[in-house]
Amino acid sequence: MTTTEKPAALEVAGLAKSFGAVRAVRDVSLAFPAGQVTGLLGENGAGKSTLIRLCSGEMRPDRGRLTLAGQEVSFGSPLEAIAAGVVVVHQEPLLISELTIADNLFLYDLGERPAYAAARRGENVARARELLRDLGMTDYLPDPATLCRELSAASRQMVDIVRALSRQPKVLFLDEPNSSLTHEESERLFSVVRRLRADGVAVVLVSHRLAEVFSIVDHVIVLRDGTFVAAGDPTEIHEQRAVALMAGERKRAVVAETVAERRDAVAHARDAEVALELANLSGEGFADVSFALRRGEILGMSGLVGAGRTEIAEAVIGARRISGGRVLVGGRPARISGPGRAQKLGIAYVAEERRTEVFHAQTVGYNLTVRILSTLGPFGFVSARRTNAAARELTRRFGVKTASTEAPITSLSGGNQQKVLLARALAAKPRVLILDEPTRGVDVGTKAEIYATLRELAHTEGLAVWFISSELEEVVELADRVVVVRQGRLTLDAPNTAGPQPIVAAAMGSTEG
Amino acid sequence: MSAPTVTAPAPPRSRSAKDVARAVFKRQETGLLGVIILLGFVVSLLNSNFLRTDNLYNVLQTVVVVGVIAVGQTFVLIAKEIDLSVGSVLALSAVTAGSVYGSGANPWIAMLAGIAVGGVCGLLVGTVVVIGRVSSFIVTLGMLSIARGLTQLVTGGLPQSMPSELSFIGQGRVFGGVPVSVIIFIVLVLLGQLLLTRTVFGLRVTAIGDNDAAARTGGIPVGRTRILTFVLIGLLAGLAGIIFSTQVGVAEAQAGTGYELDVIAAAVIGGASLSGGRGSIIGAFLGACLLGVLRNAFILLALSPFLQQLSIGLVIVLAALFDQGRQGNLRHLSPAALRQRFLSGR
Amino acid sequence: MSAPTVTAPAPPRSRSAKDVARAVFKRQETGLLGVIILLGFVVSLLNSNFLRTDNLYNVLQTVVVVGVIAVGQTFVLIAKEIDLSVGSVLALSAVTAGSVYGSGANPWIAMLAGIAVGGVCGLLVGTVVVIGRVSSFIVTLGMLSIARGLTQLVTGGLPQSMPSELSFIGQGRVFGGVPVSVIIFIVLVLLGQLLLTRTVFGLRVTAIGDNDAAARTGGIPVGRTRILTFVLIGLLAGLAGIIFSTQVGVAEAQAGTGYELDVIAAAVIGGASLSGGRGSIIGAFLGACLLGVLRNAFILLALSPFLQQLSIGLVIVLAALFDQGRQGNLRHLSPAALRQRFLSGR
Amino acid sequence: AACGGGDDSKAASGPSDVISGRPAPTDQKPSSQVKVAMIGFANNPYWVSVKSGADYANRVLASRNGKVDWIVAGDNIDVQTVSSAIKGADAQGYKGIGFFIAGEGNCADIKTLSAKGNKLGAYNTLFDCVGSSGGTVNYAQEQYKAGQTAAKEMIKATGGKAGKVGIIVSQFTAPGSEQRRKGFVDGLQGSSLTLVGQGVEAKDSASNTFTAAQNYLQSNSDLVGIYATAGGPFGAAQAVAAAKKQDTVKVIGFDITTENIDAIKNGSMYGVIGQDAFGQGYNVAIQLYNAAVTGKNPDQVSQEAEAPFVTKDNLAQHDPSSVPLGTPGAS
Ligand SMILES: Nc1ncnc2c1ncn2[C@@H]1O[C@H](COP(=O)(O)OP(=O)(O)OP(=O)(O)O)[C@@H](O)[C@H]1O
Ligand SMILES: Nc1ncnc2c1ncn2[C@@H]1O[C@H](COP(=O)(O)OP(=O)(O)OP(=O)(O)O)[C@@H](O)[C@H]1O
Ligand SMILES: [Mg+2]
Ligand SMILES: [Mg+2]
Repeated sequence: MTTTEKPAALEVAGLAKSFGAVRAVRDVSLAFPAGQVTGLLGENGAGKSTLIRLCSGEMRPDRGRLTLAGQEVSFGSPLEAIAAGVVVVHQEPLLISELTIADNLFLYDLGERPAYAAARRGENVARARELLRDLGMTDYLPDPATLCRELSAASRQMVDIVRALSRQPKVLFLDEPNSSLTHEESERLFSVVRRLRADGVAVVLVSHRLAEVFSIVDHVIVLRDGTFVAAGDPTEIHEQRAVALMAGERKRAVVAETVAERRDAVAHARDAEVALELANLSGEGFADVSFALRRGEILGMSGLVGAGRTEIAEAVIGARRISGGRVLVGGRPARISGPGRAQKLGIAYVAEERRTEVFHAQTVGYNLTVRILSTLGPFGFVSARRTNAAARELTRRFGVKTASTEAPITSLSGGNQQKVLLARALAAKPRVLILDEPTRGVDVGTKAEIYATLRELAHTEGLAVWFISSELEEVVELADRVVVVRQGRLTLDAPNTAGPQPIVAAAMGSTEG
Repeated sequence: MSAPTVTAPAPPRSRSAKDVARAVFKRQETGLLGVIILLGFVVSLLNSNFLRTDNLYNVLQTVVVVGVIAVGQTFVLIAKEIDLSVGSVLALSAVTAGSVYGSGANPWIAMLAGIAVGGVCGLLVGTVVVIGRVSSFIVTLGMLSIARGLTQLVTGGLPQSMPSELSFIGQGRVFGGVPVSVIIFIVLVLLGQLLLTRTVFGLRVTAIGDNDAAARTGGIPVGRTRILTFVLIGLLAGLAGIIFSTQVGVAEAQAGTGYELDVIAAAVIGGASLSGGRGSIIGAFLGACLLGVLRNAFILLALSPFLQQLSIGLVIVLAALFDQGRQGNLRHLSPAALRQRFLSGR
Repeated sequence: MSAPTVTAPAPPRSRSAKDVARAVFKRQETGLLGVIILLGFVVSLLNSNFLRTDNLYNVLQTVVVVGVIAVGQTFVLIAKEIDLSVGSVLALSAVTAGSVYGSGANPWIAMLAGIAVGGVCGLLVGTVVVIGRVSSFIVTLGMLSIARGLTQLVTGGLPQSMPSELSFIGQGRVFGGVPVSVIIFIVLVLLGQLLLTRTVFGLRVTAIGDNDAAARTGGIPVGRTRILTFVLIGLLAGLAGIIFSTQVGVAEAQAGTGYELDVIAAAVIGGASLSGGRGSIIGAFLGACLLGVLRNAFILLALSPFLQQLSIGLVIVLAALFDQGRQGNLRHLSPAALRQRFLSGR
Repeated sequence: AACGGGDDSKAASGPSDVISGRPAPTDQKPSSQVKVAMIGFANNPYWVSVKSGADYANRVLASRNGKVDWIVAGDNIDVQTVSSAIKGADAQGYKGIGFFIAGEGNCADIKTLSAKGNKLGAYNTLFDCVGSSGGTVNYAQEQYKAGQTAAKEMIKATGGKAGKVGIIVSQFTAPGSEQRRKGFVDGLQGSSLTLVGQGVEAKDSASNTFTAAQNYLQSNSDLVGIYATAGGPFGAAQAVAAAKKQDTVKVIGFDITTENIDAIKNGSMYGVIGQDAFGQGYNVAIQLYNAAVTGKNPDQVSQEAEAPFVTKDNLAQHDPSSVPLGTPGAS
């Protein structure tokens, strides 16, 4: 690996961690230099968060050593790590909703002080005000006496960040801290990060917003599939190179293969009939959204996290209230009262998080057939034979790697679980497929397989696919046409022939008007 | 169509006999059956009366009432809900049947009225749970009181005679000594298992209990299914009330007091999970039988009933621990894990 | 660039008197106090004895036993657990104290032994819940049986005399008529509220119930806190057992049967949430008082005891619905939401 | 084997002479051992007396090739629990089965088992259906009459003053307790005493009785009496003593137990009505043995137990600690 002139604040050697069959981190050795901002890059599921957990005492590595400022350490708990100066801001803010901001800022006190001690809540509020003043972040949070349950997502993230900063870290991990922050808030955060850097803190930043990352980092580390790929300074590993390193080679090949095909597809889809149309649709979190989805077309919806894409999709399938506008299915206005009705109209939906979509205690077969139960037998009965046959057919058709359809779903790798979700949605033979973040946590190879399946279905069977993705490359690679959502409004609707620039611009709003 | 560009995965194979054997072995039901047989064997060594057919029928007959409701409770638990009101609903149904009959109605009409009252109680509970978004623990805790209060209001505290035309339900025997109520019970268990595993309704119940959000986006009518589950247990509690009261010929206002805990114990021992999504009707049947055999053993061996209560409590906890172990949730207690824990100085 | 998701947060300001008033108004406790006062007013119109101080003391005295345990149950519910075993633990503690005294020990030692037994039960429950990862519902359901069985084994089913030296706890009155048990209760409520809101332990309990993962990564000793919560309720159940048995001078084996549901009702009416994180000791106190006033009203107005049971059930459900409404979880029942629902053809 | 805490030795020792004034064992010798099961519960002192009666019968019958076992049915005192204990006893080959009758429902068991040739005896409450279902003996206090006696004594104790009386019952759904209440209510007709409501439930718990009595005392300044129909009446006496109203409020309860005797002695309780709990064990067991040996039921299936009213004045004849075990009228 590349060496840097700065001394390493935290070094890891031979670190490994598996979750059952998933090898999340495999034999990783690297160093985070003090007084520098390190960008820890990698695709979804590359193992970044797991690496951070291993470094911060939240998880025990299966193998490997940690060296903090030259001394070998082993953290039994996050508290020990924090005491040693290793602090994390999590991807999901870990807050106690029923306590105040001040209580949450000094949450570690609860673990450190004896159970019978007085809680000093009033004092904490005063300390919190002072802390926010010192950090220049007073304007970004409500009064510290406010309960966290009343905070917005961004404020919650901010509380987690302030809490980490208050611990005077020597090594600070920021795991996608800006995913729900505005650009302005990110800037404010970065100014604090710069101050920490000046104080000699090793800051490790994980983020998928590469432009923001490259505006601040001094050092870049790339992970792929749980392994260390490269490290260097940003002049050496610039943005394009980082993207290439993160993606690996297999995926490149697939991309190259499809660019040519797309032109035909786009031309072909132009005169196909409209399968789904949104006309001035408005609701909580979005307004005045209009676009049409044609048969055989793959529509990619891009935008920053929190732009309101999920809300739009949920409104279309009837899981959310619509306050204005219409949805037309096959050219006819449709009243979609709920997902069940949407299914009857031929619209299938796969929600964004795998964790919330899988039936954990059930078998693969159950998960595959749960949406088509009523077709598997007469009079509300479900024939075991037909269920089995359907499940086998689906595993075969979608290439789900499983020992049997009776295996528990949890025994499958993440990518295969994702395939099960896709197969389940397609089992009902929908005309429109809506996918929210279809490849989150999916490895590169599986991703390519999923892309190929979707293309095949769209281009040969005329399925209309609308997918939502936060990964720019995925949109660029897979979509025939792109729409971009910003602040709940559509800012771009164009064929996907111009590469990523217009999409980024529309998502960020920099070329607006 | 053909599989698109994917690498051909190994085709899922049919399960070999060995797989099936292993799967059967790992089931909660098998373990439970083993425990019951072992217990029965030990008891029969100590008291040869245990294995007499009429004693075995007796054991079954004593668990019918709890067992029939446990069938319903299993559905409710799988749907990640709970019903504490079953004991009171049982009594309300029984006295309703008794007093409808007392007011001159046909015995069968009286019976149907009683069962229907159970269904209505379930419908009310389910509606408040779904529409009012109140936890079913609270709603059924309320219903526990409400139904008991109504029972007492209906009867003025006095026992109601049940129609003698219906006494065959609780007391009749057919085929040379098999109690009718036991036959009803076993038929219900088989129907219940079928309903759970082989019908759209049963599989939907599993879905909403396993993952409510996914069931919702999957187009399953979550609210309706949940309400139906409560109606089901209500109807079964009502039927249990009829069986209970025809066993002794009178419907008493205090019937079924405290049964909720027995019913839940039977379902949980049988493998139903309080965190939803998992459960088995056959398991609940065996759970009820285990409780029945335990009680019978204490009587046959003339052991103290105090020990009985104590050991039933222990069985409940041990069954749950066993289940956790079977699901692999107790790996942190393996010697290796403990060694690591203590070596790391915590 | 402007914020895509959040509107700029309001600048931090100190809370005005109006805010404070609104916050107080929105609290569960205020609503509950209002209900109690209203009910008391109505009852006192119908029977002037209601407002006599000794009747009010009397009402308080009748709720002491349930109320003391409800203090502990609130902690347990806030920690997202439940304890069904309290009624049996109460009895076990009482008879232990009685029989330790009967075997010749000093009355105070006997009392401490009784309370300690409650603590040990809580310790066992907590340990199995934390180490065995079994839901507390099941573990305490088991303990409900185990403790009752032990109680009967200890006593052989017979009442144990309590030391007369301790009878002031249950029967004594000080300061011109205030029952000692009521003073103990009120002191415990105040201490409990302090413990919950003003100590590290209390905040830890809130944290683990609200977000177990956040508490864990925040360095809070989650397992230990959970176990301590069960020890706390065990000790309180033990103390309640002492109060209960010194009221009449004997510890009975069947004491406290069915109290678990009353205790949970008091805590939940007082605002404790079964989904953890939220609850109030003052609320539980008021919840217990509401149940007490209701029962007292039924006696004073000589209403049917059947109606009493019915209305307590209704009060539980209504309190939960009211709480859901207050938390804004019933917006789907607003006229606008319903209109959309029905217009969209469902 | 005996149940309930392994006090076999105590049961085996003690007097074994036939008690005069109670049914005597038949002289006919059975060819094989005749086993009698006595089914009861164990939640209050009443059971101690019933069990000591059954144990006494066991000692008496030991020399006559008879055996009496005491079986505790469980902890829920309800028809179902009793019923399954009866069936269990039948499965174990008991010829005679005596049981606490929890309700009319138990007559269904009497019918089926009598038809098979078993001898069944019920105690604690009198039900017409015991005889009509083929039962052998039904020995109990005539509870409605006991309620009337209590009313008569209450009127006497309050000296004809006008005032209110509170009633504390076991459960409105318990038939015995309910008959005692009805008898009392009817017995007060025409007197100057009036009732406070219909009564409250105390579920046989002294603590609940205490609380209920306290409520009565608080809310009715003109209270002159409390009538407790079931377990733990001394709880009411304690509430009266705590309020220092022994002189104006008279407590009448049931059962000659240690706690109640103490309360009578210290003046907080006016009196109790006995129900010959010892005889409910002894008489029933002996008569079941007789019927099993001779095949003949007693002339009278329904037998009324002696129910003396015990106050401070006649305590000496009824205090079990001062008379020989089994003396009629001392339990
Ligand atoms: N607790 C867990 N149990 C099982 N698998 C896990 C667990 N945590 C992570 N994984 C798996 O480990 C792999 C690495 O996950 P990790 O969260 O570290 O990725 P990441 O790089 O942080 O991705 P993202 O950019 O999406 O946050 C993934 O395949 C994930 O599914
Ligand atoms: N239940 C909720 N409570 C509070 N905030 C929410 C909730 N659901 C969504 N949000 C917030 O609303 C905004 C829009 O969320 P949404 O999930 O629709 O974004 P999105 O564009 O789909 O982004 P992505 O799918 O990339 O997460 C975000 O700021 C999100 O944090
Ligand atoms: Mg991550
Ligand atoms: Mg989203």
